[in-house]
Amino acid sequence: MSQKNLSTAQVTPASITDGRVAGFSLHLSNFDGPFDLLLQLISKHKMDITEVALGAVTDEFIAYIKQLENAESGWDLDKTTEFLVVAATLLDLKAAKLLPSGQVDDEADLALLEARDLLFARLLQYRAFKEIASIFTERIDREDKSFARLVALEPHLAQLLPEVLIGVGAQRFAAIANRVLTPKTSPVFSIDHLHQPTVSVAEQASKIVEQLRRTGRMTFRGLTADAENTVVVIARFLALLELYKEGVIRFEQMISLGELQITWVGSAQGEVRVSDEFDVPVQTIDETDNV
Amino acid sequence: MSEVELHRCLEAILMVVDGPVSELVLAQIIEAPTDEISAALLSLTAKYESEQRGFELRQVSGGWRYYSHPEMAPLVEKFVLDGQQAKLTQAALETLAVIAYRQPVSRARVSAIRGVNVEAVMKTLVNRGLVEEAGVEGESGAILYQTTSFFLEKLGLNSIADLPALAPFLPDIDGLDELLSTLTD
Amino acid sequence: MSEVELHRCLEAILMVVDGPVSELVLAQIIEAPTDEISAALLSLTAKYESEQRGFELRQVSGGWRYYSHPEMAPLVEKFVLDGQQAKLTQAALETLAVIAYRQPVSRARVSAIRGVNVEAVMKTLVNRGLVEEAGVEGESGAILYQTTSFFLEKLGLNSIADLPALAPFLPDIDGLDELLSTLTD
Repeated sequence: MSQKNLSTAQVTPASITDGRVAGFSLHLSNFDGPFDLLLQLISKHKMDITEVALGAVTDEFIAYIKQLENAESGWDLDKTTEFLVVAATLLDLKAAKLLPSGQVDDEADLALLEARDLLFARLLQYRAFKEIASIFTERIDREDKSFARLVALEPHLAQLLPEVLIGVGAQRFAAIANRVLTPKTSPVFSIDHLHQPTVSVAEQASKIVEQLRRTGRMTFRGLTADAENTVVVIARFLALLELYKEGVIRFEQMISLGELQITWVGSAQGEVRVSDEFDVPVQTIDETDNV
Repeated sequence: MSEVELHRCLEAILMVVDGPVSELVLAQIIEAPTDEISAALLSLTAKYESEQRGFELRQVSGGWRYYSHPEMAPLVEKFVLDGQQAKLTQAALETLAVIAYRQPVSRARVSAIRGVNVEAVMKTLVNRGLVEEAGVEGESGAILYQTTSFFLEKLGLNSIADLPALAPFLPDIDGLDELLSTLTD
Repeated sequence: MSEVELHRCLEAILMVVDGPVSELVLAQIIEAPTDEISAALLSLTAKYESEQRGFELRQVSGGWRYYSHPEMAPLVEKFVLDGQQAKLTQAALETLAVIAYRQPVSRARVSAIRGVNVEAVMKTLVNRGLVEEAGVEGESGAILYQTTSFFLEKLGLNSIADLPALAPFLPDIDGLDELLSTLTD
């Protein structure tokens, strides 16, 4: 790993102000993923990617994520995670910048440098391909204006032709048919998410309350042993956080990554309120390609 | 329009259009008087001859078309016989695939499915004995095409029923046909 | 053989083909050294351009063929039933760019580089014939993808080697290559 910094972060008061003001008044064009958003933010400030004013960009990045969370379309888990990874890295870097500058002597600092270098390396690579994509567009536009000579052979020459070679076997022939006969105009929608029924956090919470009242104490593993899929496990975990917020359970974990123990400390009877903030219907914003 | 410009327009159209194009059609597309088009075609033809081009413009069955120059016939015949032309092009293969799986089928429908004009390719496939006419479509009167027994032989199949099934991810035939008919109508 | 004669031979052969013809094949048929053929093709191309012809000669996807001149497109479009295929989206173009430069490449790796899920876009690119499967990755068993010859044609490229170099688009920073290689594997 090279220790040479890929970015020279310089936060100036002016750029912070600009960022905050502009962030909510300007409309960004549609972006496609966290790298795209990050690039657009950087170019909006007319900054070189290798000399990013980290603070301003981080603030705006987070602001956009918040904005999108509140937007009607909502976010799906996949997308949100992608963005969170980038946001978390940016926040780390920003935090490091706010600390008094010193030498890199600590393992955490080293890790931070690596994280920054990785993020910017990925961003640089993405920007390169984005620029290539615009070259592709120009080339395709140019090419669409050229029409190849594609005419049947002059009749007297056609008679001379040696016996034709199809050149492919039956299987390859079928593969060609498949490709040609596949409608090109219909957009491809990913329907994977449709197979998973929505899991209600509130519903899972009431199941957990029932079990804990009966047993008093359970491990997280035990609580999720009958979960049909990962979504249910996640819903139960979120339900536990809600219950913790309500002060009816206690967590214990003896060692890092060890077994998580949950103890019931609430009333033996009566209704436990669980907010439904996780149960807002979410539309996926899968990257669908309108062609 | 100057003669140079007219020549340019004529060259562009005639270079990529399959089959002879009449002076009347050329006049309509270029938006110039027919007699100017006729004159330009004649002067272009004379120019090619004086420049000793390898091709020529000829008026055949009511229209104009590019041909290789007759003096170059030995070379062109050698090229055609060489076997390089024996293999089907990608365009021909794709067209053949559509006909094989949708036969009997009209040229218009194959064009709609492939998204390009298949006139020239269709002629090639008929010339090569892989595809033949198969009557006319009831309403439209369009000529229908089907694959030949020579095609089966070349692909090593006993009958059309032996063609490998299309992959299951294609919409079922009913849905597909419906979709395709919206494209062709 | 004089250049004029060579030009005449090339014109005659290229007038009758319906696909790109390589310099090697042309050299064999005309019985002239390949480098002379290459030089003659280039000078013929330049000549057409200076004479303001309505057509041009271009090297695409491994061979030479005639095309109508791009400036004549509005006129030719009136004749040619073009697919009028929907334009590729930005997402599709970026994905195509990654595949073109990193092929053969798995979907996961393309996703990692673009920072988003590319499943749907990948399907679109395969359906449109721009990308095809190219075996599986040894260890992971992931399907690999590569660009097709149709992709080359669509971009007017002779071969993948003719893609613009990626290097000028990446800043010259020590260790960047090293970093990227650790990322994408």
